[in-house]
Amino acid sequence: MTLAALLIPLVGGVLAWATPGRARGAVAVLAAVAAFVAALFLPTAAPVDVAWLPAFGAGLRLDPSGASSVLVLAAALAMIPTVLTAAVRVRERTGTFLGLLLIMQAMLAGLFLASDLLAFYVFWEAALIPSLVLLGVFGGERRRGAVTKYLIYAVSGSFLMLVSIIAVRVLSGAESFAFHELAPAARELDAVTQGWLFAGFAAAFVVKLPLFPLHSWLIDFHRENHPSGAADVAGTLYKVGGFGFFAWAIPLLPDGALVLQPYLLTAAAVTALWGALAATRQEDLKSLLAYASLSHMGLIGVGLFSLTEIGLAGAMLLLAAQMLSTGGMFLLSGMMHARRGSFALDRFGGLARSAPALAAVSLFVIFAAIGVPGLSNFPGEFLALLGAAQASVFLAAVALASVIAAGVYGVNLYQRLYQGRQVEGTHDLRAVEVAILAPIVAGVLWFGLAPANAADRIDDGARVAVHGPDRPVPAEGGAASEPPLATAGGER
Amino acid sequence: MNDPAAWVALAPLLALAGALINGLAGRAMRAPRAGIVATAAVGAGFVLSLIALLALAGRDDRSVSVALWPYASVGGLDLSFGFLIDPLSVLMLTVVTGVGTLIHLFSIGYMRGDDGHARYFALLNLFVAAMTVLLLADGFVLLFVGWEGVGVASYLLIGFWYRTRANADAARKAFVMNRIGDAGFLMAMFLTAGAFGTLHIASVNEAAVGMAFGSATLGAIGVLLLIAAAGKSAQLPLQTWLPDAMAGPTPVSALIHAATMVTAGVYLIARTAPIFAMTPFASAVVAWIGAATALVAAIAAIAQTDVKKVLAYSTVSQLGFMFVAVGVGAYWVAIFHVFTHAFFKAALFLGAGSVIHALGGEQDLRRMGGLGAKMPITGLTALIATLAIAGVPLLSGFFSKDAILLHALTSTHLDGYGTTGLYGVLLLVAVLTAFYMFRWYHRVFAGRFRGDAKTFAAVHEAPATMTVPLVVLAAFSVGAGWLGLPAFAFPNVLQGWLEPATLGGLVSMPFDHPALWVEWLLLGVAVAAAGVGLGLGAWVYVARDGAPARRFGDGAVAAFARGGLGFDAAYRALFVGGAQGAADGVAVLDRDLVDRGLLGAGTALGTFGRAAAAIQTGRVRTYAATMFAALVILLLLLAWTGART
Amino acid sequence: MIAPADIVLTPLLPFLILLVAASAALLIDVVQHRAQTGGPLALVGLTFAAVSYLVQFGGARTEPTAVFGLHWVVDVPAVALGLIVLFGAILSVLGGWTRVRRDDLDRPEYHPLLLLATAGGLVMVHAGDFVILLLGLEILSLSVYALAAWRPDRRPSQEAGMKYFLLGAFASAILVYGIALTYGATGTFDYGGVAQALLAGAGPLALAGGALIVVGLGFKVAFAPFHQWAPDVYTGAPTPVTTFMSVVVKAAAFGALLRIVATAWSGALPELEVALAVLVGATLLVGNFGALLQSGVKRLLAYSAVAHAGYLGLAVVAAAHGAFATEALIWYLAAYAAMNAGAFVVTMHVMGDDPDRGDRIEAFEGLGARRPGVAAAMTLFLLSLGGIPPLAGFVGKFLAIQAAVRVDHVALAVVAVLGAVVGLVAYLRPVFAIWFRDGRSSVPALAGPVRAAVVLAAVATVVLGLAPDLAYRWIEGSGPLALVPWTP
Amino acid sequence: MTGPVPTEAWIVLSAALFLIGAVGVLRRRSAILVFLSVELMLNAGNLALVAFARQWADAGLITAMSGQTVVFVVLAVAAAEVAVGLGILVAIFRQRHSTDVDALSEVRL
Repeated sequence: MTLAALLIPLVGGVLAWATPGRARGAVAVLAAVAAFVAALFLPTAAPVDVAWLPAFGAGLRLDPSGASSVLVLAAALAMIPTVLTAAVRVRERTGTFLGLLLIMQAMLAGLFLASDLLAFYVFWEAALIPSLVLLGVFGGERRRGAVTKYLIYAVSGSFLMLVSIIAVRVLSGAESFAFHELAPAARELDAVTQGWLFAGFAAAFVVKLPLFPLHSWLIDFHRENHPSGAADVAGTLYKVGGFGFFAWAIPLLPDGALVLQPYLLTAAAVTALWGALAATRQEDLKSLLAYASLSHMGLIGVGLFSLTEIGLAGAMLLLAAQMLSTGGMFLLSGMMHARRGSFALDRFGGLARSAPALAAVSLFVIFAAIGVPGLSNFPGEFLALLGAAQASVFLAAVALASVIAAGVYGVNLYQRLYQGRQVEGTHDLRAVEVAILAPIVAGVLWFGLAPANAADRIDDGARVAVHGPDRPVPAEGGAASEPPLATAGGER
Repeated sequence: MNDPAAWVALAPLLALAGALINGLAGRAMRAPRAGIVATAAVGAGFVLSLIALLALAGRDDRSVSVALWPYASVGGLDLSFGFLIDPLSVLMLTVVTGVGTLIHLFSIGYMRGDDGHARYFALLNLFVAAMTVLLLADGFVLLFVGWEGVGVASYLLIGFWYRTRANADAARKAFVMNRIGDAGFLMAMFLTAGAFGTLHIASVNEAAVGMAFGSATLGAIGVLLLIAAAGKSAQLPLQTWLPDAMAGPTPVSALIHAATMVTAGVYLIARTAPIFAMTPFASAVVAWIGAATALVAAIAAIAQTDVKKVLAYSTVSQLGFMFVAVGVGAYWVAIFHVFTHAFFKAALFLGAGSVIHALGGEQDLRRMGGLGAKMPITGLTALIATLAIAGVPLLSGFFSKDAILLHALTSTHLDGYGTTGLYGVLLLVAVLTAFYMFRWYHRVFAGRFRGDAKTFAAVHEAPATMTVPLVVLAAFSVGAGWLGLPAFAFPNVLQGWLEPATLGGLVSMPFDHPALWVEWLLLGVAVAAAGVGLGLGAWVYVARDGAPARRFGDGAVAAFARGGLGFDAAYRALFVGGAQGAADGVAVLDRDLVDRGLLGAGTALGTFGRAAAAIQTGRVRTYAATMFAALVILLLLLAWTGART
Repeated sequence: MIAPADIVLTPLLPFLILLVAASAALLIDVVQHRAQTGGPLALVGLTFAAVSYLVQFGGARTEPTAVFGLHWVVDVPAVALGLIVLFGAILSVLGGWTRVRRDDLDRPEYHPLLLLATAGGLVMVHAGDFVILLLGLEILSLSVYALAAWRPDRRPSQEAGMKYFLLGAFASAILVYGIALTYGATGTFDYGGVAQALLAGAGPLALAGGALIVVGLGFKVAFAPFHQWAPDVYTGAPTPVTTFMSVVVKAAAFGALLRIVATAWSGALPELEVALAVLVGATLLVGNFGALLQSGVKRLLAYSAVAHAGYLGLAVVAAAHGAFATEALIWYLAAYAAMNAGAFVVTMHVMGDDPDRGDRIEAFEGLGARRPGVAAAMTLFLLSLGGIPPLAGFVGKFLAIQAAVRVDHVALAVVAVLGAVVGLVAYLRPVFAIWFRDGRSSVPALAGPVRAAVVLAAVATVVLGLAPDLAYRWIEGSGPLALVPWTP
Repeated sequence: MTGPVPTEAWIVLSAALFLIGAVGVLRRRSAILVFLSVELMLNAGNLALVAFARQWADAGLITAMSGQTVVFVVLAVAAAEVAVGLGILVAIFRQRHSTDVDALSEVRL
């Protein structure tokens, strides 16, 4: 079943590519749904271990436990409406688009599930190609520049990571690239070495996260992508730098993380605020969403670099949740574009009158994106910032300020689109649009109201990240013997 | 669920169901039906609240916990959702659902003919759902869910008539101001979780009592909670959104921006009373913020010309009273004032709504007057509510306000933080309150009509769905105070009911107990304050027919007061401008510095590429020379390193 | 000093087969002029040579041996590199199948020269002695000089031949002098003896000789700053010849260099290893940056060849000390042969009929729409050259970097990956042209042999990436042989 | 002056020849003269080889003879280079009527 989560979209992608005519949309949607169903069974699935380069202890090792299954599931859920959107909205080379989306999903599943560092790297790079091609083939007029920028940013970081990946195994003397063998050995390295190795990983992850000031590819990426928004969702799902920190860099090199923590935490807090502030001043829907999503990445960053179990878990929860909320926003932006042929905010206004249902869903997703409790982003945002506050109250406050700015850009956006005098009427949600938005709404509610299931699984990973893989899982209620959080209040 | 008190846990669900029905199917429903569904949903909640109230009243163990579902449990921090049904939450619930039901009922008449009425009732129900969650939550996180939920509902209702830009702007302002408070709330939770390892309110309260008295951590948490409360309850310096919030439909103002949501800040502090009980510093900040707000808002209220804005500033001012009460440690008194205020302020707002309705949307006090004759029920209920808020003895506002004054003076919790000053300010505000409320009533209902005659001729009393709530609210404006009579001489039900719920028997708040004659004297002073205020009003508006006010009204001072004492202007200049400037700066920097800067680096790479290609001259001899030079350098280097070793 | 027992011809069989094939091709032309049987004959010869390798050494792990008094070494690296040389030659012959006819390259001596050059390459990878190395190098080089200038009517081709020849002769002279100095320092030419003498004590004479040898061979593998001939010659030479040069010459020269570093010097000349590291770093930067701005695909690939000399150099630098360096080099060369030859083969057929100027990137525009198969293959080759997983080039980079990291050359590894970023950008320009532009590319359907070459290269590129272990298992743990010199 | 000339002297002479040849390669524009310079360098190598061979023979090393043998190999290499090189040169001269190596600089960047 673990392999199925990877193979179903892969095969589905190839089939969708090869299928002629309108049937390919159906094939693609079917594959996406099947992949989602397969992802549902992941928590109980068995790990996979296929040799690849045994001389170097590298193999296709997939482990569906922990945070992996949550992220695969969230991505699979977000992919259903995305594929549907692409099937409806992409008129030329539809098969290519659908195929790329699904292949991308397969690579992401591999990336999340990998429990072998080299396999992780392979999927990491392999996922780059479809997103690059989606932008290159289906992008806007200035896509060449965007592609080049995206590529340079992405590979500069990830090639450096490759050096760290090799060095961490060579220096630690681990038997293989498998997490369970690599982590105990790597954690024994001295802090300076760990710091350098961590820097190598950080080079890739910070760019992909992205953190200020290495984020400018993200803005161009979204601005130039296909107006349906489907490719943007793929890009959103591929914002996996945080996952890299969570699943690899921090658990392997905790002392290295500690060395770089001050810089990374600062950068993350600045990113959160910077993105949110910039989002308040955008006149273009896609740019606004890009900056907003940058701000979310900053919040994920402060959670990660708090290096607390709560912060790390919150960061992953937010990463999973924003796949749905940010993805939903981009799909909605595509619907807006379908109505007006433009992303310029001044082309819109007062649409709540002629399209009340669209307005309601938009508001719902906007609120989810800006972290209104009860909706998807809140639990992760809350826990990430909570963790960050244990590391630095000041930086947590800086990042928290982004929550206020998020309120500004969120309601601004809604006001610009839906309130005020109606510029020009439009039609309300069509049936297919309802079908596209339904999974998003369901996912947003699920993550918002009952994140416990996901949080539990993510927490397992966070515990490993903070305490190391060999520490036994504490029994129920066993945590009472020690203070649960790193606390500042010793006054008790 | 065998416990009848626990049934009230269904109240949020009922309201949510109402919201969903109206939200999804409302457009298919005919005019009154959406309102009836919504009213029934809240009314059922009210019945459940009453049942819970009675069930708890009849026994000793007055605290029921209802576990809902595990929200998340991460890193040893358990964030399960659960409800706590205790005297404090139930009393508040009863007020919210009770007043809520009445206002829903009123809205059926008020919103008839508006094509968004289904949306209106859906949002109103959504608000009630969120508010009941807020009240029932046993943990900070669930409380925060309700907390932001009411903020969202409030945002949507303020901007209900979204086609007018000003309304949408007002809604946005309210939302952002609330978000600032929310950020404080979040930070308070972060510190709390860090200090105590839990966000379960009862556990936090218990743990707080175990900490050192006046500890810095508790002080910080307290101040942050105050920021949260100030945002929601429109206290300084976050008060400016509430007057603007009057852009929403008037029943909304009555329900959300007078009776219920804005008291959430008071509720929050009462709920976390032990934290404040352990830190006089934070309490003093609360109290003084409250006092300052009360004064500022009262002054602003005097100068308002909008029938609703007077009431809005009055609400801010009364909330300041409540903050003083929680600040000095008289938590039950604060809730008492919340309780009485809910009735008379709702009555006043609905009265205003009734008038606006009758005048076809007119809100300017300067074009009203003499309406009492045409609208006898509205006029009479408004009079009763006016007297109640002004502090006329035996009406509800008198008792609760007097209790606040008394406790402000006798608090020893705030020793060293100027309790006498607090008392003095509050007394002054009491005088001002009586004055501006007299002015308000007189300008609307007494004297002669100042608008055009045709409008006046069309004025008529509101339909029954609107007057019945008015009458009920007026009745409670009279009687609600009797639950909390001055304890030194009379039986006081409320104190015994609320005090265990707020302080939980963990700590007790110290107050001086002056001699009996002093207590009577203070009571007399309170009566006198109301008398002075009303008398002043009578002199200005009845005896001199408003002449002093007219002379004053055109001046700069009045304009300043009308503008909310310049807070808005200052914020626009300082923060809005500052934040926008910063955001503009960020947006520009992001493009020019970050983007172009890194692009520049990319261009530099291209230059390297050109350099690498430029050494290709194509000439054989150059290539040979390069090779030979490299060989010579290599040999020299080897000779050098060889010589060194 | 060769004992009769040492004269065993069977290990030389691949070499001999190539000689026979070359002679046969020449003779047939004497009998029947313009028979144009060179191509098929070359193919047969190369295939037989490969088969003779496989039959002799393909089964169990080859036991290292040496014949001719240690001068002809047979061990896993030698056989593997020999096979790579043959593989590259086969791809060149197949890939150039129609192009040599179209461009009138197919004169009677063309394929024999190709076979001779290949034979020279085999000599180089088997050489256990500086003199044999010199002989192999000259057999290889002299043939390639002639092939580079194979179109005397075309000025770029003339220029390429002359440049290559003059500079090559210059480099050979330097190499000869280096060998002479090494002989002066050690008294012997064979690697094992040199190693023994150097380990006993290495003086300035040995160091100077080593430096001259580094320069001489550095020229052949195109280490910066001895690389300058490469872009010009690659561009000017007929493309089938360029294909051959880029793969066969590179594999042979690196095989020789590896053996010298690993056995003859075997860590006794640490200063030279530092010098090599510096050269490798420079090569990585110059090659990748140089590729960035090229407008011709041939020239782009030429710079790419320089850059890949850098990655291969990582393994060479590590060869004296690190485990896995030999494997890395062999593996990388195999991957490189597939992807690079593939890229050149596609290029030579996409190029217009002006074979020396028709390689502009614009020629590829629209290829994706017209010939999706060819376009996909080209994309595969370019991405693999750029090091994108899970293709062969990625595994090669992984192994090379790993080898460098193991001997603590982390800084060099970082330079390598940063260079790879630049290189990837360069490779993607043709990729973008292929897929994202509507264009004029008008490529006729590929002839069977050419298609076979492309498919062969593409399959190798993918399989070596997806299942590297298939090939790796075979070379795992192999190191070059350093036999004790024969003494009476 | 008795006894053989010491090896060092031969090596200095050969190095000088090598340098002269190298400078010739760098300085001469005519392909033929460049070529001759390369021959000079090769012969410098040969001189060194025989000098070293004698030195090792004096030292009693049995492999010393190989140094002298290799000289013949190098001579053969030089001859082959001449053959190929002149072939190319003639082909170019036929077209360009010049042997100026600096003229061979059309392919570049």
